[in-house]
Amino acid sequence: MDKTLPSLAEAVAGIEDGATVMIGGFGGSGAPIELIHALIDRYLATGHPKGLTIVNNNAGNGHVGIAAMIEQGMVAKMICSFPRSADPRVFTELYLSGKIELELVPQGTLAERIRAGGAGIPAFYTPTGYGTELANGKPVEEFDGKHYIRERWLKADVALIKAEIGDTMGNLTYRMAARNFAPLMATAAERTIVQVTKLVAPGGIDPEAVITPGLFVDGLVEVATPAQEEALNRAEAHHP
Amino acid sequence: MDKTLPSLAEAVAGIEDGATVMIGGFGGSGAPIELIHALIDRYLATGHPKGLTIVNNNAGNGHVGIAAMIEQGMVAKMICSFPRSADPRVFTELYLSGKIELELVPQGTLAERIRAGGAGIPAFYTPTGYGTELANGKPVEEFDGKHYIRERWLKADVALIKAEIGDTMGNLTYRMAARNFAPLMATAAERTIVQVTKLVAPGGIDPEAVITPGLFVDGLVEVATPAQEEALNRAEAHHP
Amino acid sequence: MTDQIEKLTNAQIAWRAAQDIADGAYVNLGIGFPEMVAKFQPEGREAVFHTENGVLGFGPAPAPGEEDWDLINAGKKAITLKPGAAFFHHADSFAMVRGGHLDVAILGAYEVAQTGDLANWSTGPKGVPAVGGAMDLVHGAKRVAVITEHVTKKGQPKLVERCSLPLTGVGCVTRVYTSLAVVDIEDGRFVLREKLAGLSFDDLQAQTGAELHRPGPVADLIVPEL
Amino acid sequence: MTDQIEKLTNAQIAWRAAQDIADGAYVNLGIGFPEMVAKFQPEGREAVFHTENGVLGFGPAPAPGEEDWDLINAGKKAITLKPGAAFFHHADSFAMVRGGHLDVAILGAYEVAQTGDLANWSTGPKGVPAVGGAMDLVHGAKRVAVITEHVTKKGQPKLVERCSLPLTGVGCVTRVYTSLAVVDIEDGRFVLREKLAGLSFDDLQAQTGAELHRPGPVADLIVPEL
Repeated sequence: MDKTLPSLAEAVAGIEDGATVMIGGFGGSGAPIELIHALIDRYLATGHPKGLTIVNNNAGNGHVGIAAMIEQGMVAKMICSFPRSADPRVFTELYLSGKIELELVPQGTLAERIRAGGAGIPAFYTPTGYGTELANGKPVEEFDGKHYIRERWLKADVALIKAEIGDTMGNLTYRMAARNFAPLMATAAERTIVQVTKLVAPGGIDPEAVITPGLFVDGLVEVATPAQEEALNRAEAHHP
Repeated sequence: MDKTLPSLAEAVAGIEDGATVMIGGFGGSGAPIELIHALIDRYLATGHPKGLTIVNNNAGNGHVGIAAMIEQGMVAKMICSFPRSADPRVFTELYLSGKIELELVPQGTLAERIRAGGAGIPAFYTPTGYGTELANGKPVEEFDGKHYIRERWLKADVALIKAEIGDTMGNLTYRMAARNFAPLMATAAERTIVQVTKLVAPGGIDPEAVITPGLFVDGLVEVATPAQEEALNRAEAHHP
Repeated sequence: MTDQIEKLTNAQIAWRAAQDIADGAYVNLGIGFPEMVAKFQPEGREAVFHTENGVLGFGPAPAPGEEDWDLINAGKKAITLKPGAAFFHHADSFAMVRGGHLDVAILGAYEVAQTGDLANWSTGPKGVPAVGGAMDLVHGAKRVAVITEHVTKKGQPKLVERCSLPLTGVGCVTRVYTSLAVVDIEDGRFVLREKLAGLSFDDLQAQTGAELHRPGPVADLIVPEL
Repeated sequence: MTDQIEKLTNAQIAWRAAQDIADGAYVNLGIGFPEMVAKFQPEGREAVFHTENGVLGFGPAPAPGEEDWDLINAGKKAITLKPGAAFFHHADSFAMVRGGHLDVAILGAYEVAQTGDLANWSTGPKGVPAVGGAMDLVHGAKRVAVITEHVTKKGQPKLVERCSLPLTGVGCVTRVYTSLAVVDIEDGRFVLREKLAGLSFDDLQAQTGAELHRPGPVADLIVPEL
């Protein structure tokens, strides 16, 4: 079993118009910049995929990564907890002019909805958001004298994530706080595509150290020296 | 911050009559034999704690560990998925004579209920058990055309678990399949007590390798050469 | 009738089930008889086996005396690891199951109904009930298959219109490998795909507790020499 | 009135809040102003800081130029690790929060109501709404405290009978550290614990949007030299 893909272009080839795409990362940590930019390049060359729903904690920063996707017009909707950043102009302008949709989800609920999607749990109750406007329309239930709202799972067609070490079977480790949403998104997408900084043979990762077991991964591509979104933004980079 | 405890006896000192106690392990792997036997010794010396509810995947094997707790009469109720083993006589006899209560929970639901208890999720929906007698009395809901039942979280007063390496702040690693329920139980108990095979100073565990972060752990005691329940049973051991 | 023809042995049933497992498939084999399926992976194919207690990518039992009792499967038998294995806790393990991330689960059965209902965990109110992971696994794989004798030791059909024993799951089984036949479950009916060459359809139907349908050709069940 | 007496600086408010954090406590500090509390841990006490994006046990910012942007806090600022730190994913991180495993969460506020309701995420329908982890954190700690100016820049009370801004959570705050006072929330009312020595109760009450109760003694708020 070898899940490696020959190129970034092949890695993002199957993503269709209108797809829901989960993208790992919290701010710049864990953002799979090379996969995102390959997808933008494909869109610029072919006009597809467009009308995407993107799931990420944020809504892009500067003019690279998710911000660049939004800037190029590929994104119809963001599902996120915090659409602000050091430079959120790209999203902000489209949002205020009504050209992009926003589903705002509390961060812990976002994480738990994605986990639920991967774990076969269609709905769960949480205290988060009870009594707030983000609970509007959600069923409320009382357990042991306390109120909770019901939240639904969140799934995606594709997840694009960045990992540190991957073996060819798809087992993954992450690097520090770059882990964040990636292990969850890997479980909740129909197809999970990973850029790994180091690709190794099976057996190259201690079974105790595996964070994402290979069964959640569909394809890997090695990007040996990945860009860091935060560094790109500090250098005021643009893509393309 | 140093969470180490001076002895096994101190580790189990605070467990009260009628407490719900989660005990790690799946069969013999991960069973915290020394903690359990310390608790039995306390009971034999003082008559307490008694009337316990024990949460474990199984209901004991042979005459050591949980089976020995049951045999000594400390246990009022078992919450488990599979109360059978190579030698389940101790539980079986009490159960068939109505002297011990059993709450039978599907294994995945047991794990998820414990996780929910630790994660502040009071209830969740699962397909597991729908249409079976184990769903009796549980609310049923349809999501996207499929039926699910609602399950409640499960919490405990105390968790007794076994880990491989622990630092004095309570960060833990496990050994192979001995991990099983322990990381979940550590999150769902008011007080989590751990026997570790190797105790190290903070910094002695790679932050990437920590499975149970120390915030879930209340006390640790080093048992450098722990007994393996399976090996004890193969040697037909009894406790006491 | 069956007495005159040689039904498949358990090993042969397991062999037949193994032929339908693709290279690289993620597979859970129920404890007991289904574990045997792992022995018969076709040449050139390698499945990745999952066990509920938190191991993916395990291999056969170690040599006697080499057991490490922290490395066991859901049946509490000692196992070994293959390269690319991973450990995880029970909630993550059942997230794999319940989340539909396994390609195939192969389970034993007391009864399978033409609706896909399965009864394999309880023979009724006597004794100590034990369910383990069975109720999760039936909702846990893209394909849930059963391997079983075609009839009970007393000759009663195990493929039935409606299960009489407590259910493990509703409408979950899609294929049954028996000692006499391979039967799919489609739209609430049993569809016969393969049967032993020496067994007539009528004889097979007589040993089956619900109607067997034949919308397409029925192949001969291969009887491997093992 | 306040203009005549010197109110606490942000640093002094943060210092006061830090005095109530026990040695070994697990603490989440909201992004922005609350992060400052970490600087004022009393001698001999060490809290363990949690950040939503999956780090427990982090330390202060690295020296400029030493940042690793894979090692950041929820405010996307570079951090360092202390011995005994741990990484985990976002669901595990919020299991710690929602599961009540943190001892203290300290958050900022636009408004706090005498019922413990908090408004700190939205100033209304204008602009781009952003909530982050605030709604989780208010349900996430054994003790949820707020640090804030006592009044807005325009002089409006921030401690009110009822929040006028969109809520972050209902009945969640138990203590408020302001630039003028320390106020507990008990049984749906504000209970004054400490106030600046030079400030009369009536002056404080005049700057507070709901009744301040005094069931016990009111101590002088310490004004530390920082």
